[in-house]
Amino acid sequence: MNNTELKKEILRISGVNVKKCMKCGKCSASCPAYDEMEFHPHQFASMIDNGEIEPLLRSDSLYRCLSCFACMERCPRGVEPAKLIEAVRLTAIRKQGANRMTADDVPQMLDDNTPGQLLVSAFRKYTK
Amino acid sequence: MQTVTTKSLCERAASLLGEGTVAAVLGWKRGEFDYDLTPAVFTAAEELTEGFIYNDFSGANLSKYLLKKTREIDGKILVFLKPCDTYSFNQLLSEHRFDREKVYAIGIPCSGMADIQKIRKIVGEGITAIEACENSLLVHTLYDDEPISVSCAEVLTERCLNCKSKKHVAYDELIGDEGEVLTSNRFDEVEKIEALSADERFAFWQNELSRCIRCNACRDACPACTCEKCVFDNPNSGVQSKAPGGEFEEKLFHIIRAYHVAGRCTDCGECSRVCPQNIPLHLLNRKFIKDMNETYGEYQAGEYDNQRAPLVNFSLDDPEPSDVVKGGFDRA
Amino acid sequence: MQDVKEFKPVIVAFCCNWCSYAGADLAGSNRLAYPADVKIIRVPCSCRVNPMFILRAFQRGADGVILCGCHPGDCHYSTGNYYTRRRMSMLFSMLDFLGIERDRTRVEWVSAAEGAKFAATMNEFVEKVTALGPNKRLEDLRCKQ
Amino acid sequence: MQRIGVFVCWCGSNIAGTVDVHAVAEALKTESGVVFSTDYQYMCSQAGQDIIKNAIHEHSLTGIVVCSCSPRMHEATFRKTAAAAGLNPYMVEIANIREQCSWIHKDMLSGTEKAIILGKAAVAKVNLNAPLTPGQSTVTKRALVIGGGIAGIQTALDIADAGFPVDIVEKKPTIGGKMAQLDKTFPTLDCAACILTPKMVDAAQNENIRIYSYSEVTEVGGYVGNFDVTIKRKARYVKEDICTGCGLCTEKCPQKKVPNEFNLGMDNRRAIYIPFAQAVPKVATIDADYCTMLKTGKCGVCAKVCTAGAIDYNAKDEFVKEKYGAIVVATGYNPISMEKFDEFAYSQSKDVITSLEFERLTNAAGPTSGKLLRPSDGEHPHKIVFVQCVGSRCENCAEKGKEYCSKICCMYTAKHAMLIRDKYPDTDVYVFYIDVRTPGKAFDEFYRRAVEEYGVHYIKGMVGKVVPEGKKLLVQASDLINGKQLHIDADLVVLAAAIEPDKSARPLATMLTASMDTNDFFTEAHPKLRPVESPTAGVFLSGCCQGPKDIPETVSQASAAASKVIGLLVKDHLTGNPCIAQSNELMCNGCSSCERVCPYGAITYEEKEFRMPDRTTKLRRVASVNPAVCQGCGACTVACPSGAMDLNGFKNNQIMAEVDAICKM
Repeated sequence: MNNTELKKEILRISGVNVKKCMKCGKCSASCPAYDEMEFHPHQFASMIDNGEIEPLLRSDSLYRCLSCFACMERCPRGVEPAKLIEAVRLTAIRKQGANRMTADDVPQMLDDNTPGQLLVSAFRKYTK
Repeated sequence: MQTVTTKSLCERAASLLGEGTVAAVLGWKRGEFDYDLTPAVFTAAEELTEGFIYNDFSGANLSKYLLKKTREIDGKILVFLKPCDTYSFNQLLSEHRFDREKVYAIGIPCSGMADIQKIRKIVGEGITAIEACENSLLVHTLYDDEPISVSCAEVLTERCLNCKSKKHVAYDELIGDEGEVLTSNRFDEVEKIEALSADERFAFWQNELSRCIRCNACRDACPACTCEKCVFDNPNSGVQSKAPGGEFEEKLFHIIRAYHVAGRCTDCGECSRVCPQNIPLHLLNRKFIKDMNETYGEYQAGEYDNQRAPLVNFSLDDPEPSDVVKGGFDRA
Repeated sequence: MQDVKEFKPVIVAFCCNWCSYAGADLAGSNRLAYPADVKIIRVPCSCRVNPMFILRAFQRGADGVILCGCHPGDCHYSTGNYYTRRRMSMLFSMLDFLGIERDRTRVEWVSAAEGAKFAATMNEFVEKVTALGPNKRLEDLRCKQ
Repeated sequence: MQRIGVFVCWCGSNIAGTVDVHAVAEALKTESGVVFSTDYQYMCSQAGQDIIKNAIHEHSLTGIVVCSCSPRMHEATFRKTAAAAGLNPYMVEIANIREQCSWIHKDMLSGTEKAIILGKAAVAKVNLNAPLTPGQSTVTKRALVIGGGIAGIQTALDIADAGFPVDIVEKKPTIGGKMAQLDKTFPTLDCAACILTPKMVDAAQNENIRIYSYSEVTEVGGYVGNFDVTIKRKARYVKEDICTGCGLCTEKCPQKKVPNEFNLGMDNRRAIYIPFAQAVPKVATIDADYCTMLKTGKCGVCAKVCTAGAIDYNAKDEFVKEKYGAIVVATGYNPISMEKFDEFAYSQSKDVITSLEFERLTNAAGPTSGKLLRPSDGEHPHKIVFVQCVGSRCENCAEKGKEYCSKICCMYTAKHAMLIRDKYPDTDVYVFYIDVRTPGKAFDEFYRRAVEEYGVHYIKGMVGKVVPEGKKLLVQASDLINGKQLHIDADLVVLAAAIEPDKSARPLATMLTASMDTNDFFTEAHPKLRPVESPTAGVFLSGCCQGPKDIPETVSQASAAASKVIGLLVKDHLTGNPCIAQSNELMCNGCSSCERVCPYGAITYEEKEFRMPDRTTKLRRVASVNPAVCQGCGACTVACPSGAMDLNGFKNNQIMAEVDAICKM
């Protein structure tokens, strides 16, 4: 897929109208994972609008997003950045045809301090 | 048969005439046969004894005649009103169509009126006389030596089968018992048509309305159709027409007539009763009544004096025309 | 089938002077196209439209009638369109009861600022009426010339 | 039979480009009643109008059809042309072949065809037109101004200066409105009270101005030039004409725990109170919700201390009926509720405040006597965060905020930031903004001064959340320029709350039959050309009731509204609209259906004697329409089953003739 197609696909999956964004940054201001992320929620909106999809697909930010939906809740324009991030993540997974985490990775992550629930949700999130 | 007798009504009317309370009596008069009664004005006791009659064929709603008669006759007019007639009476009052002061209304009970067509279907032609018994009618014909007995219930008119109320909503005096508002199935027939497909509905009405001969009987008998000048008689209205024309002409006439009486029609059924072609015209009115009840809340025209009918009223959250889909409409 | 003349519906649009007629003007100013089949009649308020006008239009060969007024609450005469809403709801339901195609009639609220909505509404309405074909059920054959 | 002239306008190439104007003129020649038909480049030009005038004379025309642009554009022009040539102006009909034809149809064939049909419809209508003469009505030379803020005061002063009496109705005990609560005003930083209170005094002393304070409009009837208004004078339990405003009662009243609305509840007042020192009228008011005497019948301290004897516990609401020629709406605005914005912790912390509350905090007459102290602990804040656009420019949160820009926040926030830095240089001020909007004379310079001279930190980005923690407010925000997320431990957070029309505006609009937009701002008659008039004749708009505005803009609009009112009041007579309902008494049933749907109460009934064909007379109840009250909507014409009620200019047969012309293929 070229960039235009990618953009179309992401907009289709997410159902988001990025043109509504007025670039206030409230999404990123609300983001609890901000410092973990290379690209921030507001950048997802503007980069997708600009068709800069490749850097997003390669970025670790996709997997740093906690899916807490604070950005969606707070956005005054109803842009829903979390849906965009999810859509890019889905595209990345589909494109690579690979999972970011496999069942084999799980045992080495097991330790007494990590809640089992975390691993379950991480596994769910990083796998197709 | 009726629970009050012609005689008792005659006596009461005669006494009111005699003491000068009323100047005239509006009632039913024997026609050529026992079953073809016409509304009539009586001004003397003798006239009453001679012609006044109240029986199972006193279907005519007398309230409409008050418009003209109250203007023509000096003094009060006594009018006999069956329960359903009282609704029309009230509705006309709300519309200021006659002077209440000039009317002395006596409410009389009604056990339902008989449909001569139904009787004919049972006994055939050549009816000469009909006697009323307890729960049946004895029909004399040219061809039978013995009168044929038919049960009253069997030959009730359609409107009486679906009687909405036995309650008198307006009167000065009541003869007999005060009845109650009934729960009727009067919308069943409308629902049946609504359930048809659009093509079937069209065919149904095409079949019914194409029989119209534009005799205007429905309009002339209708207690809601009381315009000083009917739009169909008015050359400036743009819809003037006096004779049946193309197929649509009748639909136009009947839709406009139904629309004009919508919210004012008390569902008295006179339109269908007087139609010589037996077109079920009351179904058009009932459709409007049903739609208005379901969309804007229950409303019975004529139930009270001075009500505000649904079409001259509104509420801020009324549904949109596109959302008002009652029954009919092909949902496909 | 090439020589069969393409069906061009006759559409009568009643527009209230204050909102919808202005909306139609705005559609014009913005050059928002809709089919020429739509002919607008200006009325002061949607509540001026008598059901008789609508029936008359059908009788004379209209294939669709649309009534546009101010949005409820915005009527220039404050309450006119509320009456319109009730009247047309009842009339349309009756026409439906008589087996007349529902898509031939429509009420739409179009404000003076909604030129785009006006054009879109007309496009959609014409499309629906065109799909229904000529109005046979309500026209008076005598009026056909 | 009419003699109709048809005039087809090219409108340069606007019409002629897609409509064959000659063909249209030619086709309409054969229509019934048409005796003359022509086309011309610009019908609305002087030369075009001369063609019409000459044709009227030459061909003795009794009616004309102009095929041109929208009647909303030039109907008035061509009516004047007809009148100038001695033809009744209502014998003119316009076929709209520009906006509704040439501009939307690109195909010459269909455009021409449609133009011809539209022309035919207009000809069919003119054939049935009748000359109409507008009625005349008188003008009551008194104006009503609803709302006593700066907008209302300015409008009233200007009308009064022109020599017309004017009444101000203000629902609060004093005039002054929001401006009285402000501290300084941008961009000049003069003190609001210093420039407002003299105007309040002017209003009180002007003999043409009568102030109904603590009063509300409850009923409006009538029409332009002749409004009948009922004003409710709420019981204030203090005789206005006797109270000297000494304020002794307000010091002695034992009920001390009443939230002071003037200071937005940040301190308390007594149950009997004067809102602020410069109140006009300077008269005490008893708050019936809190007064012990009124609630329990025990107390009466204020009556005891009042040497003037002004207290009257038995006072009742009074209703005053007045006649007015014009009404000005100046109902103003309020900040929206911040309750629903959980992320900013407004409901959780006293130190999160709105900008209007901040005004009171810095006002010398405010709860802190002008010292900038935190509401929670009275300490001086060292780090203050301002958040812009709170509830403004919200698209998806209609139940929370507003879609529009509130317009004034950028400037007052710059003012607040600057004032803090001026008085307390040790305080850090952060302003989080989406855009800084400063269109206005000396506005941008003002904002730049806040940044450049006063060192206010302007940060492009929004605040995501505010979390109270201990004595601090943890502010998490975006810095979009630097691509950072900021965490600031602030002492005070100030929210620039969106503003919305006062809640009293909606019911008032219904009373006035004036239209409103979805945000409850009053709609102007034309957004550009008639910005201070409402579409309802005789009702004018002043200030924020029409849309968000700052003070200079409000005052200009107030004066503009006043000039419109003066223009109306100087007239002795008003010419009405002749396109009104008319009842044909011979056909009227007297059924009252029309009366029930008339929004103006223009229809009344009378018993009238009619001569019958048989020479008898009969008394009938028939409808009659008050031509001065009827606005010509036509609701009655459809409610009338007999068709007795018809609308001049849009008669049943005229509309049906148009229908026929369109449907005739």
